[in-house]
This record gives sequence, structure tokens and C-alpha cells, in this order.
Amino acid sequence: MKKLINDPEQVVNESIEGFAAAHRDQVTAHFDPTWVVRNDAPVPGKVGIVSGGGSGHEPLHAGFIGPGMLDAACPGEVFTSPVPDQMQPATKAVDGGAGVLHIVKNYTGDVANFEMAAELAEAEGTRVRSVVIDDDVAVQDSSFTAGRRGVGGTVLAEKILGAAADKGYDLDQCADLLERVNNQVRSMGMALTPCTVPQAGEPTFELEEHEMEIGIGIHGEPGRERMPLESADAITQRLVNAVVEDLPFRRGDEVLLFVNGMGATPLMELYIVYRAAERLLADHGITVVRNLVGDYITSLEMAGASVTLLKMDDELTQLWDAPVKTPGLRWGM
Amino acid sequence: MKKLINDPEQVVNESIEGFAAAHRDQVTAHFDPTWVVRNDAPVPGKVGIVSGGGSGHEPLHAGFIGPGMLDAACPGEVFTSPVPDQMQPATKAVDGGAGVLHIVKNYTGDVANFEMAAELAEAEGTRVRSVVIDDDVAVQDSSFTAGRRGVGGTVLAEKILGAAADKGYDLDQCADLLERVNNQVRSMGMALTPCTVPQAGEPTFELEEHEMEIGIGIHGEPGRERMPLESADAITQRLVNAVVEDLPFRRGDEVLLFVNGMGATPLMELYIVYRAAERLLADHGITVVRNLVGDYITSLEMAGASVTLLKMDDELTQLWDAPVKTPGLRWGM
Amino acid sequence: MPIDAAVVTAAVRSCADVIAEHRHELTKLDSAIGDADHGTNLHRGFQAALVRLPDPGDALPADVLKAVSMALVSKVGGASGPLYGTAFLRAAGAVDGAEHLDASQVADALAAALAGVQQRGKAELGDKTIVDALSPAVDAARASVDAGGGAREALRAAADAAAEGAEATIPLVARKGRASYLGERSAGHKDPGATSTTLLIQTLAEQEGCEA
Amino acid sequence: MPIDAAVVTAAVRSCADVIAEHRHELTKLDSAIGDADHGTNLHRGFQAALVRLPDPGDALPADVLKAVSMALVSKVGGASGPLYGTAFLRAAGAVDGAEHLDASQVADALAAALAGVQQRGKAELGDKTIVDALSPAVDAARASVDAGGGAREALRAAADAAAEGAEATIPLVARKGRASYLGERSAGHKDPGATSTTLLIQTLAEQEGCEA
Ligand SMILES: Nc1ncnc2c1ncn2[C@@H]1O[C@H](COP(=O)(O)OP(=O)(O)O)[C@@H](O)[C@H]1O
Ligand SMILES: Nc1ncnc2c1ncn2[C@@H]1O[C@H](COP(=O)(O)OP(=O)(O)O)[C@@H](O)[C@H]1O
Ligand SMILES: [Mg+2]
Ligand SMILES: [Mg+2]
Ligand SMILES: [Mg+2]
Ligand SMILES: [Mg+2]
Repeated sequence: MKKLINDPEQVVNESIEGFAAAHRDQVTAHFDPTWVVRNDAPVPGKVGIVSGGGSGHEPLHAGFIGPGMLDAACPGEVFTSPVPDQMQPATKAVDGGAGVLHIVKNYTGDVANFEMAAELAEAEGTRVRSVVIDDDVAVQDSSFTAGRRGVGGTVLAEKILGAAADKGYDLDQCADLLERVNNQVRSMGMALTPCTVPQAGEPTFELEEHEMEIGIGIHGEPGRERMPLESADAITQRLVNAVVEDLPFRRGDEVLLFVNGMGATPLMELYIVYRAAERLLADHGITVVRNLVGDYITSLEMAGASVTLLKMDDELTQLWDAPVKTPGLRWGM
Repeated sequence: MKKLINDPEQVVNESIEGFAAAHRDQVTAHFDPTWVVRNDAPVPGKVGIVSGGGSGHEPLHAGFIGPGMLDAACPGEVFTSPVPDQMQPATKAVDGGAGVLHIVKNYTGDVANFEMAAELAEAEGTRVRSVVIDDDVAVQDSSFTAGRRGVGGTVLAEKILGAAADKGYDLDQCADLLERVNNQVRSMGMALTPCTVPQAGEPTFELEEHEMEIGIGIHGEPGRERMPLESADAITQRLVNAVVEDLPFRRGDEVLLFVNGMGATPLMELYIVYRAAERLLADHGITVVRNLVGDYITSLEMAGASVTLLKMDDELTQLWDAPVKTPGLRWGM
Repeated sequence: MPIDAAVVTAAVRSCADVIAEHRHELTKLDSAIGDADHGTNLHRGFQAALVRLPDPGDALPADVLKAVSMALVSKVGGASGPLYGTAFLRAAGAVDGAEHLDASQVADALAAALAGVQQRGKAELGDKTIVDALSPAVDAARASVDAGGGAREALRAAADAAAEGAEATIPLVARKGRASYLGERSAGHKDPGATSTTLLIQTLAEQEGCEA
Repeated sequence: MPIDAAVVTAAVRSCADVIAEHRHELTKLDSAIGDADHGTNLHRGFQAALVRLPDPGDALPADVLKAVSMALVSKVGGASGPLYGTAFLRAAGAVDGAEHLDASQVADALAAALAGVQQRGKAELGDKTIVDALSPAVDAARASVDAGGGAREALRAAADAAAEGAEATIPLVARKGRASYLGERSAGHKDPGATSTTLLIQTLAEQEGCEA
């Protein structure tokens, strides 16, 4: 395991310390339990937006704290959902009187821990609504299973909900909007290499030089299928087609195209994927009206990429374009 | 070689096509020769800022095109400096009547090609001034050698010069400022893994599991020294001390601390390095007044990091804080 | 020796030791079909539990179980934190007020733990989860008690049944938890949670003092 | 057969073939002490040169050399593009107006190429660069001509001297080019540029028609 770390047990604490130091004008970190909050929280009258999840996906989530996006984030251990003890103070701290929205990725652990946290917060008098993001089309959806994972769509959801809360949406409107975003967003990812959880010390799986994993999530897990490595165009076609067919996105749709790097993939390669994806969508009669290209929801040092499509309309476009000022995503201020 | 590419010969073209498509509202790409320019060039009366260099360092340089930073960039083949045929039309296109500044990294090829380009531009009536960035303290400076490489300082220089040109600095003032920035900035980098140039197909060097390279540049080359892997804190100490002692930075200095990822290093690890660096600087009596943490000048999928320090003053701080709107660096607009 | 707070406390300590010892093995299982953290997660939780154990002198067995529950919920995270946390909380509820536990109460505690896990996690037998070890364990313990066995026998029966249940997860295609994302590829691997459940029940079955 | 534009053109084609053949080897050398692109760079340049070669029917040797120079400058990039581009440009200048080249003009062209490389690159003998192959080649060619040798002998002498010069770069610590960044670690590797220079001169020495 080759990593720029001191102690596998301390990676989360130390990186959050560094993060909070680098952005001390904007955020404050609390430890044991660990949560990070914007300095001007709570914003009176605004719905507080809280997210969280395992660490190792940076900049998600703490990197998205700031005006126009999250009010607080709860980083768990690497690839391990946070515990209710973290969500409880975070939720309380960002309640400006309008209640708090929890944006939860659909993993058994995340859902259960956020559920317990919401129960605790409600008991203390904070109104909480939770919406679960499950946009990963690689996983078959079924009521008999854990369902689909929450992946790339989460980044878009956090941006859009942050803007909505800023615009004065109330808690129920925020929850409804988040559900709508989740219903209109789909993702699929692939990996060229595994990654190594610091505390495990060994790669999560082994891949031959000419193999890839298709249908991966964001936790270094193997995907739905292992197959021979293909060209960027062919891989992109697999991802785009799976995403388009799932919703389905239709001729005439306007979308936000998000090409996300899993961590180790050079930006150069992400733009090669973007090029292919935009062309394929044009063939489907789908227009890309907004885009995002880069490493926003990662899997440590995994090499690979994911494609996310969000069906856009005027409301979503306005919310997407609204100013945002976070360490990981910033425009308009 | 595992990469998200189609054809090793086409990686630069295809990624620039994707880049230009993703940012078509802001930039236009020209091919054969390849150069990328902001859509509103030339900005009348403003000094044009042009940079360029080998590809594989993304977002540098094309990712920094836009208001407040570069007017045009010339991407060479991977790790190969661009040719005068590229700089010539780029330079002409951004000359708004106030001349053009070339920001050149100190490599034999970059310097020679930009030199030829400047001669050609001057012959065509465009005033050009070139300044060479050579901030890498890993390389011993000497008039008998090629001198020091231009590395992380380039990112800071491009931001600051873009702001200066926006503020109305004339060509000579820009060149003087760039020289001043170059005199006040120092960098040092290290690698945990090599990278693979697509056209070469094989890693640039081999490293054992417990080894690292100290004193690397940004071209996948081995560093000054190979040594046993150390903790993030110990590695950061090596980088910071080398940088501090070189200028030297002194007690009471205010600096911009730039922790840069080489490509594959998770943001989590960069913040662990940031944490260590800020503490070490505090021990030296040096105050971090601005910072930048992330992958801004990369070496394909190399894992590793570099530390850059720029001595700040009121002028530089104001220019750093000025609005910038590029795909790779954005704030204030 | 009755199963009092001191015995339960000793059992928790033994569990912490066993998890510490097997944590790499559990993480390795989780690496195959999950995200390589199950051993690390439980180890963190049981270490936290050790610190929070009440003084057995002024505590009931339920207090000890509740302290473990709190530690697991607030330190483990992931899927297993809330699930095991709920299991211990429900077990505590099942023996609320008791100063020492007899065989039947032990079986009740296990049954309550299972009910809690299923309520939180919605998993059925055969989904390749903790339930696949815990559910047969509950049945075996109850059967042993019904046949007149003591706590030691009930726990031994439970441990054997859990082990068998955990082995039986190998060919299963997961329907709950992270392994479900792998679809067919989850078959051929033993479930980490069923394995840790087995280790914990085996530890209780070996615990000195569990003779009631 | 005099060394006219047709022979020079044929020589350029041979050079392109040789570089194509050795490009991986050159890139590999560059990978050890540079950035793994020297072979790729030169190959791109010589392929571009092939496309731009003038019709030998209406061209002088200098025109052919100039076309190669332009192609290298506008397609190679890196250090070697401007250096080789300047070399060919200066070689063209040295034989300006000549319809065919005699042995002395060949030696002059090599000398002019060296002067161009040194003016652009500021490298001295022993800096572990192109100069280490080209400089002894120039001396050997001149000596051969002075001793009454023809173009073929001069080029053979130059090729041998270049090869020796390139071998001699192995122990050197680089002072110019990318390899200089490695400091002491650059010793023990053959310089890619000196190697490609040797290949080019060897190709000229073997070229059919270079008998003048
Ligand atoms: N819904 C569920 N019901 C019961 N057990 C479950 C459920 N989901 C997951 N598990 C158990 O949790 C184990 C994984 O725990 P752990 O690795 O700590 O959490 P995570 O999956 O969040 O990383 C699985 O092996 C499985 O036995
Ligand atoms: N200043 C110089 N003078 C002469 N030759 C040089 C000089 N700098 C570099 N070279 C030659 O250029 C070669 C490298 O060329 P190439 O790999 O194409 O360019 P780059 O170093 O820009 O990647 C070196 O092996 C060396 O022989
Ligand atoms: Mg986990
Ligand atoms: Mg190069
Ligand atoms: Mg797990
Ligand atoms: Mg090179």
C-alpha cells in the first residue's frame, strides 16, 4: 500500500483537520464525533442541508459545504457510513428554524444510521426529512433487495438542493424536489483498477492488465461484470446506453451530463469520455445543456469513470446555475 | 497500459475536442496546429496572456483559459513542448493591441519553441515578451546546466498575471511582475508511482512497494533521489524544508501554500499533506495567508504531490483574490 | 455461577478479543463481496464498548448489553453498526430487570436480537446476511431449552447452528447489503456478517460462567 | 552518381525509415533519463517531412534540407524539434545554391548543423546531448575530407565517430536537457539525442548515391 498517510487509523481525522485548516474562513470541523459545518450556520429561516457518508469519496461531502450547497457534512471512516452521533450535532447546528434535509445515499448502513439520527433529532425538536438517492443503474432495482446505490447523482442533488434552500424552498418543497431530482438522474460507472482501503492495506480486488470492471459503485467494490478492456468510445457507449435506456431518456430531452473520475484517471481521459458521451447523446437526440467534468465523487485512488445524466428543466437549470461557493464546486461568487 | 483512450496517437486531439465541447461557451479549439483560445479574444487594450507546454498536466494549461487567467494555450503532445506553429496563431489571436506575454516553463524544448514563436510573432508585428518560470528547488541551479524546471509556480503565475492584465498592467509591467512572481516562488515534488505516456505504453520507471522518488518534475521522470517510503508528515517535511531553505522564506513571511496532486493521489491525502505543511510553516514563523489544494499541474496518473510556496504581499494578494472564470480555477464570477 | 452482570461483562470482553483476533479475516471476506471494512468496523465498536462497560458491581446484565449497544451504534457505522447495535439493545430489552439470566432468558435475548436485526434491515433467511447465522441460532437455542438444556447447551447448539448457517451463505446470491450489488458474482463467498455473528455466539458458548 | 536533390531526398526517406524502426528504442532510452518521447517525437517529424518533400526534379539539395527543417520545427516540439530543425536549416544554408554536393560540402553541412545546434541549445561537448555525437562526427568528416576522402568515406568516418561519441555519453552526468534534472542519476544511460544523431549519420553513410 503506497499512500501519503501517517497512520491508517488516523487518515480521516488528519485529512479533515487539514481540510478545516485550509478552509478555516468557511468551515469548522468538530471531532469525536466528527462533523464539519459552515461557519455561518445556522442560516436563519433557511432549510439546513446535511449529507454524509463514508470517507474516501472526496471532495464529496465535506468539500461541498458552503453557500449554495451543504450546511454540514458527516464523514464516516473510509467507505463506512457515519454514525448517528455525528448527524445529531450536525443536524442541530444547521437548523435555522426551517428544519433540516438529510441527503442520504442508498446503502444499508447509510440509510440505517441516518434513520436513527433523524429519530434522535425529531425527538429533540428538529424537523428532519430524509431522501435517499439511488441512481446507479448497474444494480437491478427490486423490492426484495437493498436496491440501487447512490452515486454520481448525489453531487448534482447536493448542488441543486443547496440552491433551492437558498431560494427559500421550505422543508417539504426541498424533500419533494430532491425526490424529483432522484427520479430524473441515472448513473453508471466502471473501473480500470481497484483501490486500497488504508485500514485494509490490500487492494479491494485484482484485475489483469487487459480487464476492466463494469458497473462499479464508489466503494472500491468489484462491478457487475468483469470484461476485456475496450476503447474509451466503446466503454462510454456501454455507460451512456445503460443510463439512457434505464430512465429512459428520450429524443428531445435536455440533460446535464456529468463525467466523473473515480480518482486516478487523468482529466485528459475524462474529456475523451465526455467527447464520446456528448456525441452518443446527440445520436439519441438528447441535448447536453449543462455539464460537469472532473473528480467529484471518488473511490480513493481507483482509476475509472462514471457517467451521470440528469434530465433538466427550467427550474433545475436555474438552481444549477445559482451561485455556489464551496471548496469543491464554485461559481458565481 | 490501462487508460480510457481510443488511440495513443489521438489522445491530445480527442481530449481537446472533448474539452472544447464541454466548455464551448467559453473557449474554441483549433487543430493542426492545435491551440485553444477564449471566445472573446482579443480583449481590446488588454495584454494577451499565452501559455503552453506538453499535454498530460491537465488542467494546466488549457483548463486555465478564461477571464482573469489565460487568453490562449498551446497543448503539445503528451510531455512534449508545443511547436512554434501553435504559438504563432494563438499569439496573434489574443493581441488586443497591448502585446502578448508568453508564460514559459523552463524546459529546453519549451524555451526553444517559444523563442522561435516569439521571433515569428515579432516579425509579424505583435509585441511579445516571454518570461521563463523555474521554481523547482529539486534541481540545482547553475549557469552550466539547463537550470531548474518550471512546475507548480506556473499555476500561481498564470492566475496572477491574468488578473494583472485584466487590471490594465501593460506588457512590460506584466513581464516585470511575472519575473517577480518567479523570483518569489519555489516548489518541490515527490512520487509514489510512475505514469505511462500513452505513446510509450510502458511506465516511465519502476518503483518497489516501499520506495518513493523525491525531487520529481511533472513529466513522469524519476526524481533526484529514490528512497524508502516515509510517513506523510516526514515527506512533507522534506518538501517544505527544501522549499523554505531555498528562497529562503523567513520568519514573518506571508505565503500562499499550494499543495498539488500529481494525478492519482486522493484529495484526502493532499489534505493530510496540507495539514503537515501548515504546521511546519508555523514552526518556521511563516504564515499561510492563501492556499490552493488539489490537482492543478499533474503528471498523468502519477501518484504523488508537490508543495509550492509563493511569498505574498498586498499586490499579489489582491491579484490572487481577483475574480477568475476558467474550467480549472474559478471564483468571484 | 449464575449469568450475572459480571459474566456478561466478561463475555463482552471475550467477544472484543475474538473480533480483534479475526478482524483481518472478516475484512478480507468483506473485501471479496463488500467494501473491505467489516472487521475494522466491529473491532472499533467492541474496543469502544470495553471503555463504556458499566461497573458490574452496580449493573444488571441489561445495562451491560445496553452499553455495548450504544458503543456499537456510535462507533461502528456502516450496515453492521445499527444492526448489531439494535441487536444488543433488543437483547437488553428482553432481559430487562433480571439480575441473572437462565437458559430461557438467553434464548429470549437471542430471539429479540434477531427480531431487531430484521426490523432494521428487512432481511429474510437466505438473503446472505447476519440473519442467516442468527436465525438458525435462535431456533437451535430455543429447541435446546425446550428439551431441558441449560444455557451452555443452548449456546453451544446456537453456535453450531450459526456456523452451519454461515457456511450455507457461500453459494447464495446476496439480496441485501453491499454484496447484493454484485448480483450473481456474490455467490461463492461467505458472508462477513454471518461469519462475525457466528464468532460472537461461539464466544458466548465458550464463556466461563455461562452454565445457568 | 552525384549527391543531388534526388539523393538527398532518398536519404531523408531512409532516415525516416530508420527512425520509424528505432523509435521504441529511442523512447526507451528517453524513458530512463527523460520523458519517454524522443522516438515518438522524431518519428512524427520525419513522417511529416516525407509529406513536405519538394519534387526533386525542380529542387536543390538545400530545398530538401529546408523542407525537412520546417517539418521538424513544426511537428516535433520538445527539445529535439528546434535543435534538429535548426541543424537542417543551417545545413541547407551551408549548401545554398549548390546543385550537387561534394565531400567538402557534406562536411560543411555537418559543421553548420553543429553550429546551429550549439547556438540554439548552448550545449558543450560532454553535456550528454546531441552535441556529443555530432561534434566528433564533424571533426571526423573534416579530417577525412582533408585527407582526400570522398563523401562516402567522410560520412563513414562521421558515423563511426558519432557512434563512439554516443557510447561515450553513457557514464556522463547530463548538464543540458531533461536528463540534467536527474543529476548524478543520469550517469549510466546512453543519451537518446546522441543516439538518434548517430542513427541519422549512419543512414547517410549507407545511402546509395553518396559517393561524391
Ligand atoms: N439488511 C441487512 N440485514 C442483515 N444484515 C445485513 C444487512 N445488510 C448488510 N448486512 C450484514 O452486514 C455485513 C456488512 O457489514 P459492514 O461491512 O460492517 O457494513 P457495510 O456493508 O456498510 O460496509 C454483511 O456481511 C451482512 O451480513
Ligand atoms: N541544449 C541541448 N543541446 C543539444 N541537445 C540537447 C539539448 N537539450 C536536449 N538535447 C537533446 O535532446 C534529447 C531529448 O529530445 P526529446 O526527448 O525529443 O525532447 P524533450 O527532452 O523535450 O522531451 C536529449 O537526449 C538530448 O540529446
Ligand atoms: Mg462499509
Ligand atoms: Mg518531451
Ligand atoms: Mg463493509
Ligand atoms: Mg523527451
